[in-house]
Formats: sequence, C-alpha cells, structure tokens
Amino acid sequence: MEKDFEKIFQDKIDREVRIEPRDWMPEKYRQTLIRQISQHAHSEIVGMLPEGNWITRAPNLRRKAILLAKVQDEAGHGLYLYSAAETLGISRDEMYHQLHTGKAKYSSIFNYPTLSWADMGAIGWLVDGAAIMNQVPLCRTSFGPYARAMVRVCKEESFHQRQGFEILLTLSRGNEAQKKMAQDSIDRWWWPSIMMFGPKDDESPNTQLSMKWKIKRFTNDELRQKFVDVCAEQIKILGLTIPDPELKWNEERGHYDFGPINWDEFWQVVQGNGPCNKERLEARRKAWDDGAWVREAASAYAAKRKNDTTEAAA
Amino acid sequence: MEKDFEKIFQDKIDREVRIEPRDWMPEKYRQTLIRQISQHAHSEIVGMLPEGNWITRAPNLRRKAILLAKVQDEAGHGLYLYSAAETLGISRDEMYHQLHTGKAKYSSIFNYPTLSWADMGAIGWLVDGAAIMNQVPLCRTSFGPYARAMVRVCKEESFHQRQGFEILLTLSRGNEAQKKMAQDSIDRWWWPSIMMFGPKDDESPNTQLSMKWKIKRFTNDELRQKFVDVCAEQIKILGLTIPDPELKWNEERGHYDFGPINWDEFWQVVQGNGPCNKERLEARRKAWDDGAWVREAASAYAAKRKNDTTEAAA
Amino acid sequence: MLSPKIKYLLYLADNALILGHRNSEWCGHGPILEQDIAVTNISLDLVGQARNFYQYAASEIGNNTTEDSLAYLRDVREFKNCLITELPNGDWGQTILRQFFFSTYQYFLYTALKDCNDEQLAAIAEKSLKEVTYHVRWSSEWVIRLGDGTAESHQRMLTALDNLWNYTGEMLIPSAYEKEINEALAIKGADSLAEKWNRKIKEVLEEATLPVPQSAWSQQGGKEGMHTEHLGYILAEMQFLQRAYPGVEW
Amino acid sequence: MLSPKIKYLLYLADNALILGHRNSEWCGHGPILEQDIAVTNISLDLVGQARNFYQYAASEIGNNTTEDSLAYLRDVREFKNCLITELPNGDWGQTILRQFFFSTYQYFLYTALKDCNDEQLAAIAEKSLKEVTYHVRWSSEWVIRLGDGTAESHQRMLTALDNLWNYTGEMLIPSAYEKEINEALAIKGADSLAEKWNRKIKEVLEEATLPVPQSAWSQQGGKEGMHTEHLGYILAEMQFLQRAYPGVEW
Repeated sequence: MEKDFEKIFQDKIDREVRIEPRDWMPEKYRQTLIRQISQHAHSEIVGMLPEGNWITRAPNLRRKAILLAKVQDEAGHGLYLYSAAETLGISRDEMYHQLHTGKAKYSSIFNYPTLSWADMGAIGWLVDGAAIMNQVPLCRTSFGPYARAMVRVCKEESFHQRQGFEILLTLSRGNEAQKKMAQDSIDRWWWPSIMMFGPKDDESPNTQLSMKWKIKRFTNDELRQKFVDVCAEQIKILGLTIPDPELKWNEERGHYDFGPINWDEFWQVVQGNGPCNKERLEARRKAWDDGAWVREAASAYAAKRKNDTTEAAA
Repeated sequence: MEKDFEKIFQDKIDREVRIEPRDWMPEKYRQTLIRQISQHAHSEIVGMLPEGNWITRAPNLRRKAILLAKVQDEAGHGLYLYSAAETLGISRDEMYHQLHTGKAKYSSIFNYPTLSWADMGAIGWLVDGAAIMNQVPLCRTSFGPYARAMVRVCKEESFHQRQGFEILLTLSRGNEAQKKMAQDSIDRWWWPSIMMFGPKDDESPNTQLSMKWKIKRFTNDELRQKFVDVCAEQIKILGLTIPDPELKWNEERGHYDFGPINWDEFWQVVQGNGPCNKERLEARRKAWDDGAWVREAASAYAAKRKNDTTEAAA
Repeated sequence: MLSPKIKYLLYLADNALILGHRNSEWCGHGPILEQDIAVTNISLDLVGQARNFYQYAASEIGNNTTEDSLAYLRDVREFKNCLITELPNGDWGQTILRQFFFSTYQYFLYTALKDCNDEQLAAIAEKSLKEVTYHVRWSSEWVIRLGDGTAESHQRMLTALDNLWNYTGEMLIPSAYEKEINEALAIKGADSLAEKWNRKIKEVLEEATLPVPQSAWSQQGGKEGMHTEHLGYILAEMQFLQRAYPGVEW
Repeated sequence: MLSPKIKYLLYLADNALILGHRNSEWCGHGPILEQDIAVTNISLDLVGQARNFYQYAASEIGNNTTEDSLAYLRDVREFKNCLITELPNGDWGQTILRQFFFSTYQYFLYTALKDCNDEQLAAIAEKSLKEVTYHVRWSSEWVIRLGDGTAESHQRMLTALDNLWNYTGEMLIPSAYEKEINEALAIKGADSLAEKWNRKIKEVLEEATLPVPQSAWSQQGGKEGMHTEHLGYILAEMQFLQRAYPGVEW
C-alpha cells in the first residue's frame, strides 16, 4: 500500500505534476520541506534586521523609502513562506518556537553585521543575487504552495537586487571615500555570499534525495558556479574588485575559476559563533516576548466580539 | 523651658554663632532646613540630567572632559548636601523617597530641556551664576553643616560658571551659526534663570522667618537684582543680547531695571507642567528602581563579610 | 526669515518625517508579522508625504534647496514638527495611540487642505488623505482592541494615554504661521479642527472602554522649533551620512 | 597606509575613548550616588588617556591632524577599539564586569608599556597606570560583591559573563601591528599578557563565587576596524557637532 503511494508520488514528480497539500507524500518529503521552507521564512524575517539597521540612517529620503519598502517586502516574503509551510501541518507559532530555541536555522549570512551604507548595496547585489540564484529553480519545485510562493518572492527579489547594484554603482561613481566604502563592503560580503549555496556537493548528504524529489533542481556547486560567473562579469561595470586573487576565466571549462572557501568560518557561523548570531536571535526573541501582551489582547478582543456576534445571532 | 531654649537659640543666631546638629533648635528651624537642604541636594542630582544629556555629544575632547568633570562635581555637591541634611535626622533614602514621590521639590530650572551645545554655556553662566548668587550668602548660613557644605560647593560652582561663560564666549566669536546658537540659548535660559530666585518678596511667606534665623541673608528680590546687574554687564563682553527689551540702567536706583516676569510660567513649571518635569522624575526613579538589586547585593555582601569577621574574631 | 507658507510646508513635512522615523524603528521588531508590515507601511506613507511637502518647500525656497537638504541639513531648532511625533515609541500600545491621535489630526487637516486655493498643496493633501484614512482606521481598530482586550492591555493603554495626552493639544493650537496660511489659502474648516478631532477621539476611546482625559494643559513648542531632548538624538542618527560625507550623490 | 606605530596609538586611544563613552552614559543614572561618581570618574580618566594617545598619534601623523580630528572625523571602519568596549552597557553588573575585564587588560598592558623604549608612550602608560590600578581595584571589588551578593545579583553576573566572555579573547590576541610594535619598542612581557590576565580574572571570579567560562571561541575584528553594529550609533551621536558644524572652534 505505502509502496504504491510512493510509486504514484514519484511518478507525479517525474512527470512534473505538482504535489499539493492534500496529496499523499512521504513523511521525509514533508519534513524536508517543512525544514527548508521554514528555514527560508526565518531567513526573510531575520534578514530584516541587518538592513533594518540602516533605515533610520539612510543617506537621503529616496533611499530611505526604497529601503523601507524592501525590508517590508522581506516581511511579506516571510508571510508567504510561513503560509506555504503551514499547508504541511505546522503552525507559524511552532516555527517561531523552533527559531527562538535554536532548533530551526536561518541563512548564516544574516549573522554578519552591516557596517556601512554600502552594505545595503552589497546585500542587494550579492546576498539577494545569491538568493535569487537559489530561488529561481524553486519556482518549479515539486511542492505546489512552495513553488507559487517562490514565484512572487523571485519577482520582488530581482527588483531588490537591481536596487542594490544601483547603490553600489552610485558609490563607485562617487568620491574616493564612497568608492572605498563600496569596495570594503564587497570585500566583506563576497565570501559569505559564496557560502550561501551551502557545503560542497560531496559534503551535502541531502542533495541527492532533494534532487530526486525535485525539491532542488541544481546542486550547490552548480548554483555557486553560476553565481560566480555572473558576478565576475557585473563587477566590471562597477570598476571594483572581487576579493579573490584566484578568480579567473577558464576558457576550457567555460566558467570562472575561484579560490578555496574558508569552510571553517562557514561552520563556525552555522554553529552560532558568527559576529551577530546572538544579537539576531535576541532581537527576534525580544520582539516575540515584548509582543506577547499584544497578541493576547488581540485574541481576547476577538473572542469577545465573537461572543457578541453569537449572542446577537441567538 | 522651651522658651528658654528658644531664647538661647535666637541669641546664638544673633551673635553669629553657628548652630550645630547636637544643639537644641526649634522644630520649625529643623524642618525648614531639611526642606531647603534636601531640595538643594535634589537640585544637584536632577541637575545632572540636562547637562548629562550632552556628555556623549560634546563637540571636542577637551569640552567632553570638562563637562564630565562638571556633572561629576554636581553629584559630589549632592553628596555633601545629603550628608548635611542627614545631620538633622533624616536619611538619604527618605529624602530620595520624597523626591521620587513628588513630595520634595528641586529647582524648576532643570525642567527645561537642553537643546543645543550652547545650553552648556548658558547653564554655566546663568543657572550656575544664579545659584552662586543664592549660595554665597549661604556660606554664612546659621546651620554649621550646611554652611560648611556651601563653602565647598561655591568654590566649584564659580569655576563652573567661568567655564560656562567661556563656552558662550567661544561661540560668540565663532561663525554665524555658532553666534545664533549662543543667542538662542540665552534667549531660552534668561527668564527661567531670573525665576530661580523664587517668588517676589511680598509673595514669599517663608522669607521673613528664614531671615530672622539667618538661614537666608538676602531676600529673593535683592538677590535677583544683584544677578541682573551682573549679567547686564557681562553680556556686553559676549556681544549678545539679554532677551528683555526693558532691561535698562537706572541711574537713580543704581541698578538695572528689568521687565515683568511671567509668573504664570513659573507656577506651571513648579506644579509639574514644565517641559521635562515628567522625564526628569522618571529618569531618577528609573535609576533608583534599576539600582535596587545592586544596593541589595552590596548590603548582603557587607553583611556576610561582617559575619565572617565576627566569626573569625570569636 | 522664512515666509509663512514655507514654514507651513516644513511643518507638514517635518511632522510626517519624524513620525515616520519613529515608526520605522519598529521595522523588524513588531509584535505580529502582519503588524510589522502595517507599521512599516505607515512609515513609508509618511516618508512619502514628507518628500512631497519638502519638494514643494524646496521649489518655493529655490537656491538649490532640495528635499534632502531640508531633511538632512537643518538642526533641532529649525525643525517644526509637533513634540508628540518625536517622543520615544514606548510600547506597541503607545505607538498605536500616538498614531491614532496624529493620523486623526492629519485626516481632518488634509481634508481641509485638499480644498484650499493652493493647487499643489491641495493635490498633495488629497493624495495623502487616502493613506491617512487607512492609518486612522488601522490605528483606531488597534486602540479599541487593546483598550478592550485584556486587563494588562487596558492598563497599558491608560499609561499610554497618560504619557501622550498632554502632547495632543499642540496639534490643535495654531501657530502664527498656521493662522496666516489658513487665511491666505482660504483653508475652510481649519477652525473646527479641534472640535472634530475631539469628537472622533472621544468616540474611539469610549469604544475602547478608555476614559477621555480631562487635563487641559498642553506641552507646546515644536511648531516654533522648541523641542524635547529626543529630537537631537533622532537627527544625529538620521543625518549622519549627509553630515559625514557632505555634498555627494547617494 | 598608517604606520604600525600610529595604528597602535590609535588602538590604545580608541579603546579608551569608546569605553569612556559607554561609561559616561551612566552619568546621572547610577544605582548609588557614590558609584555614579566612581563610574563617571573612570570615564573621565579614560577620556584623558584617549586624549594623550590621540595627541601623540596626531603629532606623529602631522598634516594638521589633532586629537579631535582623530576622534571626531573617522568613521566606523577606521576605529580600532576592541569590540568589548563598544557593546551596550547592559545592567550595572555587565558594566562592572566589562570594566574589570578591560581594566585588568589595560593594567598589564600599561605595566609593560611603561618600560618600553618609546619615551613618550612609556610616560603616558606610567601616568595612566595609576588610574587603571584604581579601576581594577574598584571593578574587582564590585565583581566580588555582586557575584557573592544575593541570588539575583549572582544570576545577573552569570548572564553578564555569558554576554561578555567571548569578547575577552580579542584583547589578548595581538594584531599584526601590535606584534610589530611589541618588537620595535622592545615591549617586555607582551607575550605573557594573556597568562597574567587569565590568572587575575580566575582569582577574582573565584572569590566572586563565579565560574571561569571555558569557551575558547573569540569574537574578533575591532582591532582591524571590523566592528559590531553598535559603533555606528556611538559615532553618529558622538560626532554630530563636529560633522554638522565643520571646522570651527568650540
């Protein structure tokens, strides 16, 4: 019986038919998706913090408005994604709980601090750029609600990426201090962005199953190479440098070669020792705890109104 | 009996002999002094806040150091004065309690906000200036501990006043923005400083008794006139203006005439409706409440050490 | 000396910018994700309104003045916003209550302005009114929800009322330049603003089971540049980049 | 590019200034009047030390550099202070514990510097050492008092330890310019700093009935200008007047 379901399921996958919440699915598929989608949602929410850090200090009103809108979009992405995950039978509060207790992860990139305005550019260009590279294939991921959420997310993300690039472009055409600010920012964000694609394929045990179930459609290394290839071209427009002396076009491979990644740093940050892990989690926990009375009041009020309506109807 | 004591007491006062804590004194004398000294102490402590507001924003390192030292001096004055009041049989904690519950007052001037760096100058020149005018006679006040505290206070205050004047002098010799900043500050602080001497003599019911007991040696209006006369001369050095169109030398009186005081504003602020009354008290209460665990720990530790010593001695 | 019209435009702009700034401090820290989005959205609307008013003011002032030179290169004493906009956010209840007080004021003000005889000002007011209508609805619903929610939320709203009430009068007491503009631009209904505001506030507070405070005393000064000590910190943060790297493009 | 010596002087100065800044935030808000005075006094000492180091650095740099241009006209990435100095104060226990950690470091560092072969640096170190000796005494007494005070104060000190410990390693791990200077100025004892620091910390924490944390991981970066997000806010506030009114006398 279970075997039959599994066959039908895999068959659908193979025929590129979307899996919907009411369809039968292997428990491991469900768990993998919950983990991945909630991690993705948490990344949007935690990702609001490093950029939110510069809203009050944006250098002009136009940039302030754009940044506000961008961070608001991220909250919106969080909403879509939490909703998609909820279709798999987990509540938003449960997912928050996993985040706050450290059980669920979020993208490690947000554990780095934003130290200058140029970081709003580098995050847009590199971090959102890497995210898009990961996410575009997810628009065709096998689970319907996730795929549909990603379509909306990707549309906005590519807009964000252009805005980020434009911040860097403006700085790169500015005075010496601004150019330096832009270069410094790229120096700090390049390697963490490269790490966003996750461990190398041979050290990524889940990849194979995810590919079979068409949750993923490309391996970490494939996406990373694609990202490097794109950035290595775009940096030329900025007239700035990617901080990798080994970055070089390889005619034979038809790709850019690049230097070794510091996986030690990657694992340190994943394990909680990044520059801002503690602060990010504390900020989220504080928002949650400080908001408890608001949520309770809203429920209490809603219950009263419901009673009123019931009584009136009776 | 009581009559005899009172006669001896007044006799001492008249002969300019200092009253000391163990001497007999009328209850009303004690209460008047407690009220006045604690109010004075509270003024020092609350007075740290408007200036403390600019420590982190002082415009250069030299000024920052001077301002830090000044605000620290005010804390020191608070200490001397609380100690002087304690000799009259009230504890510092009791006095704090009176401050925090609004029972005890502090100088209304500190309920005005500091809005620019120039306010550090105007407070030094005008507010400390007015304070000194009040305080110098108090060095000869009839209660010994109070008089001795005032000697130390006055020495430092006159130093502060010179520093304040020098801040204004530097600004007055600066660029247009700085001159404007200085003038604006004098415009805002002049009238509140004039009010620091308290109600007019005919509306100051306590004055007579305080004069008889030589707690006070000059009336409010006498001190106010003296202050106006001094400032009207000093402003010329600054090349700025005192915001009183009626300020004019009166040859006949040998004093400067000055315009009517807005006593409405004075009483509003005294009654709690000044711009910062609420914030000042809240800041003090918060410091006290947040510090409770520290004070408890310090007592608990001291008690343990005392026990250790006792046990060791046994 | 600035003309009454320029002062008036700066007054409108500064209110929107500073309140927008305070709301934006919530971004990423709200109690509920949907409400985080809502408060950020209001912040965005307010910054947008501020830009429109600043741009208009800048064109009136001339001399290379821009929206950004007005927002980023004036110091505390030149800002004209009401004190209530610059107060710290406090808890969510206080933020909400302030928004309700201020949006209600903006609602009646913009309603009057949209029919004034200054075309550009009327157009900005009309456009902004759509946004503000939503702000009033959103904030009043929250005031009711929190006032009539739990014992704790009710108590917190009482504290918020106590903290804010004395700062509401300033909105309704016209400064000299407001009076001049009300006349010059034939702004109808400016003199009934206070009445309308009070009626609406009373209505909502009652539904929220909250008392309408009776205190008549008003903190004032913002309209003439006499601010609280908070504004200096807001500006130090907000203006840092423009001050530290003057005269460049961003 | 700055020479190692100038970097080193800025490192010493920035540490003192930023920690002094944080302590100065307590002024007027301390838990006990006498301790308000004490923490302000330490702040004053630190600002004084910063001035001496900045003045020396300025004279080495030349080109009209002053103590104030160094303190007020550099941005985040140019500051070299250890991260621990810029962290928010937290409660009184955390402020005290940080002061103890940092003053103990300064104590052993200045002790080594006072015998170095740079006369001016040695003189500043010697003068500062007197102040720092008191800071160590004062802060260690408070660490003991709070650690061994009440259950609440003990718990708060554990939290403070947890918040700060990972930021202590940075002080003890020399940057490239420190290594160069240790050699160039023949600073004896620089390589035993960590050992001495650890011994003193262990001794005091034990007396305070607090555990010595075992975590070996260190947050780093400040010495090379890679800071936390807090420093930007400190500088925006601290530098406002110099940025807003450039090039004038105060």
